[in-house]
Amino acid sequence: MLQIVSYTIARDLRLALRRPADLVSVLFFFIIVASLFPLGVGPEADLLRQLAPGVLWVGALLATMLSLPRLFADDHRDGTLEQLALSPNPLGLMVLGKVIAHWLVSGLPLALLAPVLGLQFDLPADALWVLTFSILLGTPALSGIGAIGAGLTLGLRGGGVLLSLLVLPLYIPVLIFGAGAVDATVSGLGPGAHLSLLAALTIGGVAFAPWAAAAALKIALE
Amino acid sequence: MLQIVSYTIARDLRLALRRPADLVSVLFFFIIVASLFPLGVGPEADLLRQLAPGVLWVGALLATMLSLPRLFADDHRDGTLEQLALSPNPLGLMVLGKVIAHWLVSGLPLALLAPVLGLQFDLPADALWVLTFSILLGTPALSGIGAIGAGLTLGLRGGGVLLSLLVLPLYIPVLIFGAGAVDATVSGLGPGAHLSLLAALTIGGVAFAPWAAAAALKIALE
Amino acid sequence: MLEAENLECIRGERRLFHGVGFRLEAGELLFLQGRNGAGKTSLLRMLCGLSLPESGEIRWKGEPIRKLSDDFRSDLCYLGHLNAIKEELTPLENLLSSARLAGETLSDDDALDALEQVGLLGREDLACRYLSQGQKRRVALARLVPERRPLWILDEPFVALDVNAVAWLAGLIGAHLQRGGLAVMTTHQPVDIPAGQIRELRLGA
Amino acid sequence: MLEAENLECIRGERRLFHGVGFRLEAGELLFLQGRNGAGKTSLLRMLCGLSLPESGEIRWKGEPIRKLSDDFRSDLCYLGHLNAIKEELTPLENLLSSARLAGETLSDDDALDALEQVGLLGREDLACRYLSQGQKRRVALARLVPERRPLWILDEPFVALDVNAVAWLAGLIGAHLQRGGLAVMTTHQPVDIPAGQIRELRLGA
Amino acid sequence: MSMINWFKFSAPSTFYPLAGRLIPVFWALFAILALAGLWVGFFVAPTDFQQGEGYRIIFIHVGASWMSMFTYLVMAFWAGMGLAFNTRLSGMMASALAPTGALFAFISLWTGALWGKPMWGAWWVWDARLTSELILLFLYIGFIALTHAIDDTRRADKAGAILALVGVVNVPIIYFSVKWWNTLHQGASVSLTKAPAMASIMLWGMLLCALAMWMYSLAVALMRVRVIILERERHTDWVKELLAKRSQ
Ligand code: HEM
Ligand SMILES: Nc1ncnc2c1ncn2[C@@H]1O[C@H](COP(=O)(O)OP(=O)(O)OP(=O)(O)O)[C@@H](O)[C@H]1O
Ligand SMILES: Nc1ncnc2c1ncn2[C@@H]1O[C@H](COP(=O)(O)OP(=O)(O)OP(=O)(O)O)[C@@H](O)[C@H]1O
Ligand SMILES: [Mg+2]
Ligand SMILES: [Mg+2]
Repeated sequence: MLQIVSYTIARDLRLALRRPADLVSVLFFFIIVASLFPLGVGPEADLLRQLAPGVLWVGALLATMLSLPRLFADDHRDGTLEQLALSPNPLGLMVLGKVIAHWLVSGLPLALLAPVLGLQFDLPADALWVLTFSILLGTPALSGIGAIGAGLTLGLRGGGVLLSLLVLPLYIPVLIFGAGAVDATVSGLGPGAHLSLLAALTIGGVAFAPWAAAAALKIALE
Repeated sequence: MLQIVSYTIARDLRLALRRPADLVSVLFFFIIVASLFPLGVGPEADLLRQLAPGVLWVGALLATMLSLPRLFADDHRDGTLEQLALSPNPLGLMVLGKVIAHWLVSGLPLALLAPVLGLQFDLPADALWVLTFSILLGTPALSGIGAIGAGLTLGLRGGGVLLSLLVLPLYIPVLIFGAGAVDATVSGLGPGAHLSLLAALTIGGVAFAPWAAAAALKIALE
Repeated sequence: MLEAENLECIRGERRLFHGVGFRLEAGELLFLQGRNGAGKTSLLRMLCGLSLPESGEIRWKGEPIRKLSDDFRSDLCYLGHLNAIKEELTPLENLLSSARLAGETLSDDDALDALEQVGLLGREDLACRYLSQGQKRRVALARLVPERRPLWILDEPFVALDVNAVAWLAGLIGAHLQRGGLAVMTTHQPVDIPAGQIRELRLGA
Repeated sequence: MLEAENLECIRGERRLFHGVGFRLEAGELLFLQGRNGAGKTSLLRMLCGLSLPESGEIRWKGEPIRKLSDDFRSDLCYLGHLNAIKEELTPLENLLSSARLAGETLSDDDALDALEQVGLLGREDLACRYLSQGQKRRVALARLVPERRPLWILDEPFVALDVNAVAWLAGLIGAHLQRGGLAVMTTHQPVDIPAGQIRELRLGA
Repeated sequence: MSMINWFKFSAPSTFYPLAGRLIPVFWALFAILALAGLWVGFFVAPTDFQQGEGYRIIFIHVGASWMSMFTYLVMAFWAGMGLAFNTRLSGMMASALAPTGALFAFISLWTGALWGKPMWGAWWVWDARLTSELILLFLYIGFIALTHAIDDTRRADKAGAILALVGVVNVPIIYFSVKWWNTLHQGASVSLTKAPAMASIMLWGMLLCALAMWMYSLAVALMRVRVIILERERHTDWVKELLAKRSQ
C-alpha cells in the first residue's frame, strides 16, 4: 500500500524534474501576480500592507490552480491513465501519490517563497511566519480538492477554465482561513483558530479527495 | 486576403460555440476572481471602491491569460496547425483571424460583464463606462501579445505556466493604463491620456503580434 | 476461462453490436474482425472492464468481472490504441515505471533485455519524445516481453510497426499462447501467429 | 518535377541519413521504405518545407522550395501521422473547413460525395469525437478525393484502415498518378498501387 | 573590418580561440577600472550636501542600469542576426548575454530600491521607469526560461530570438520614461549634447564604474559563450581534438 503511494510520488517527481521549467514557472507566476496587484491598485504603502495577506494568498491559490490541469491530463492523453485504472492497485492510492507529488512541486515551494514576497509588502516578521505556515498548511488541501476538479474536467475541451470554475468556490474556505490567519496576526488576535480550521480542511482534503478524484477518473475513462 | 481572415474567424467561432462551456467559464473565472479579493481583503466599502479598477482589470487580464494556451494547442495536437502552415495563405493572416476570434469570445464578453461587477464594488457611473471602454480597448492587445506567447510555448510541457511567465510582464503596461484610466476618472482627472495610450498598444499589438506569432509557430513546428 | 455472453453495445443512437458471445480457453487466441467502426475497440474496452456493456455479461474463470475487479485486473494486460508511454522518460524508465505501477517488479537486466528484443538497444537513454512513431509503439510493446499475466487484450498492436517488428510480435504472442496464455486481438493487417488455437469473431458482419 | 539532392538529416547526435537524392516526374510514385526510425517521416517533412535539411537541396519545377514558398505550397498536399481533423466538428464540416483553409472551395455536394466514397455517409453529421480510429483516418483521407494539386506527400496513409479502405485508397492514388500527379509515400503494409511508375527509395539500408 | 573577416569569426571554431585570448584582457581592464572607479567614488568624490553619503550608490546604480539596457540591445541584435542569417554563433551569443543582463537588471532594481528608501521614503513605487526596468528583468528571465525549456538548441535559439526582438520595444520605454511621464525618478543628467548637470568628479566616478561593468560583461559573456560553444559543438572534430589535447 505505502509502497505504491511512494512509488507514484517518486515517478511524478521524476517527471517534474525532467522539466524544471515547470516548477520555476509556478513560482514566477506567484511572483508576478503578487506584483501585478500593487500595479493595478496604486502604490500607497499602508494600503498595500493591508492587502498583502489577501493578495499573497490569492496568488498562491491561482498558482496552484494553474498547475492543476497537468495533474492528470498528460496521463490521460498518452493512455497511462487507462493503464493505472487497470492496475490491480487501488486507483485512490495512486491518486494520493499524485496529489502529494503535486504539493511537493507547487505548494511547498510557494510557501517557501511567500515570506520573501511578504517582505516586499512590508509585512511584520510574525505575520511573515504565519503566512508561510498557513500556506504550508493550506496548500495540501488545495492540491487535494484540485485533484477532484481535475478528474471531473478531464478530457473536456476547455477543461482548464471549467476546472477553475469548479475548484475556485471550494478553495474559498481555504483562502478565508489562510488570509484570515495572517490578518489576525497583524491585528494582534493570534492566528490559532484560523490555523486549526486550515489543518482540518487539509486533513479532510488529503484523506478524502483522492478517492473522489479516483471515482471521477473512472467516469472520465468510460 | 480579407477572406481568409474572416474565414478563420468564422471557423474558430464555430469551434468555440460547439463548447459553450468555454465561453461561460472565462466569464465565471472573471466573476470568481472579482469576488475572491473582497474575501481575502475584507469588507470595508471605501477600501473596496479604491481597489475596484485594479481588481477588475487584473481579473480580466488573468481570465484572458487562462484561455490563451488553447489558442493554438488544439490545432497543434491534432495536426491542423501543420496544415495551416502548409496552406498557400500567409500564416500571419490566419493567426490574425484566430486572434480576433479569441478576442470575440474572451475580451468582448469580459468587457460587457465588467460594469456589472463594477456595480458590486460601488463604482460611480462614469467610472463604469470608462471601465467597460478601457477593457474593450485593451483586451485586443492582450489577445495579440498572448498569441506570441502561446506560439513560443507551443508544445512545451508545462507550457501553460511558462506562457504566463512570458506574457504577464508584457501585459503590465496594458494593466497600468487600463486601471489608470478608471482611476483617473474616479479622481476627476479624465481618462483621455490613458485611453489613447491603450489604443496605441492595441493597434500595435493587433497589427504586429500576429506576424511574430506566426514566426513562432513555424519554429514550433520544425 | 474468459467467457462473454450476449453482449450489447450502444453508442449514441446506434446499436453497434448485440448478442455477441464467445468462450476462450487457455492457449487460445480470439481474433476480432470487422470493418472500421464495427465496434472492436468498444468490445475490447468492455472486456477489460473499462466500460460497461448495455446488456450481457463477461466472466473470468467463471466469475463476472464486475465482482472480481482487483483479481481480474491482476490477470490482465491491456494494450490500447494509445501507447501509454511518457515522452519525457527514456524507454528504459518507461518500462520500469509501467511495471511498478502495474504492481510488478522488473529488474534492470530484464528491462534491457526486453528493449533489445524490440530493437531499441542504443536508444534506451533517449527521451521517448524523440523516437519515431514505430519506435514509440515498440516501447509500448516491450512491456509484453516479461509479461506473464494470462490474459492479453491487444488493440491493433501491429499498427506503425515495420515488417521485422510485425514478425517478432507475432512470435511473442505465439509464445504466450504456448505457455497457456489467452489473447484477444484485433488487427486489419494479415499476420499469422505461429501457434495456438485461433478463433475468429466478426463484428457487424 | 520534384528533385532532391544530397539531403542530410541530423537529429540530436545521430545522423539519420545523408546523400539522399531522387528525381520524380509527373505520373510517378516514390515509395519510401525503411525500418522504424529510419527517418522517413523526417524526410517527408523536409520535402514539405516544414523542416530544413542539414545540407542539400530540394527543388520543385527546378526552383529551390525555400524560394518558392507560397507557389510550392499551393501545389502540395500533405497528410501526416496526425489526422488534422477537429473532434468537435462533423466529418462534413471538417472537410469543408480544411478545403477553405487550404485556399480552395468545395461545394457541399462534392464534400458529401467524398464522404460517401470513404464510407462515412450516414455519419456526416456525427461529431468526429465519436468516430472510431479508422473512421477518423477516413475523414482525413476524404480530403484527397477532390484534391487536384499535383504533389501528394502521404505519411503512412494506410494505418488503421480496414481491408476495403486500403484497396480504395490504393485506387485513389493510382488515379492521381494517371492524371499526371506525383506522390511520395511511406507504408509498412504491402499494398499495390494499380497504376503509374513506381520508384523505391530505401533509407538507412 | 572587412566582410570576409566578419564571417570568418562568426564560425565557432575560430571564435573560440579568439575569445580565449580576449578574456584575460577584459578581466585586467575590469580590475583597473573597477579599482579606479571605486577609489574615485568612495574616497575622492565629496559628500553630497543634500543626500549625504547615501548618494554613493549612484556609482553602481547608474552603470548597472545602463548595462542592463545595453546588454538587452546587444542580445536582441544577435538574436536578429541569428534569425536573418541562420548563423550558429548568434544564438550562442544571445544565450551567453542573457544571464549577465538579468544580473545587471537585478542590481539596478536592488540598488534603486536601497536608494529609494532614504530618498522617496519607499523601497518601491510603481513609477514608469521602475516598472519598465522590472519588465526588463522579467524579459531576461523569460528568455532564459524559454530557451531552457526547449531541448533542440536550434529551435530554442529561434524562439528566444523572437521573444528578444518583441521585448526590445521596452528598452526605449525605460530610457525615455522619465521624459514621457511625470516620474519620481531622476531625469537623464548625462547627455552628449548638454554639459553634464552633475559635479565632474562624480561623473568621472560613474563613468569609470560603468566602464568597469562593460569590461566585466564582456569577459563574463565571452567565458560563457566559450562554454556554450564547447557544449554544443562537442561532436565536431575540432572540439574533440581540443579536448583530447587538453586532457593530455
Ligand atoms: C528600483 C528603483 C530604480 C530603478 C529600476 C532605476 C532605474 C534606472 C535606470 C534604468 C537608469 C538609467 C537610465 C538613464 O540613464 O536614463 C537609472 C539612472 C539613474 N537613477 Fe535610477 N532607478 C531606481 C531608483 C533610483 C533612485 C531611488 C534614485 C535616486 C533618487 C535614482 C537615481 C538615478 C540617477 C541619478 C540616475 C542617472 C540618470 C542619468 O544620469 O542619466 N534611481 N535608474
Ligand atoms: N454518439 C454516437 N452516435 C453514433 N455513433 C457513435 C457514437 N459514438 C460512437 N459511435 C460509433 O461507434 C463506433 C465505435 O467503434 P469502435 O471504435 O469500437 O470501432 P473499431 O471497430 O475499433 O474501429 P476501427 O477499426 O476503426 O478501430 C463507430 O462506428 C462510431 O461511429
Ligand atoms: N534528439 C535525438 N537524438 C537522437 N536520435 C533522435 C533524436 N531525435 C530523433 N531521433 C531519431 O530520429 C529518428 C526519427 O525518425 P522518423 O520519425 O523520421 O522515422 P520514421 O522512418 O518515420 O519511422 P516510423 O516508421 O517509425 O514512422 C528516430 O530514429 C529517432 O530515434
Ligand atoms: Mg479500434
Ligand atoms: Mg514515421
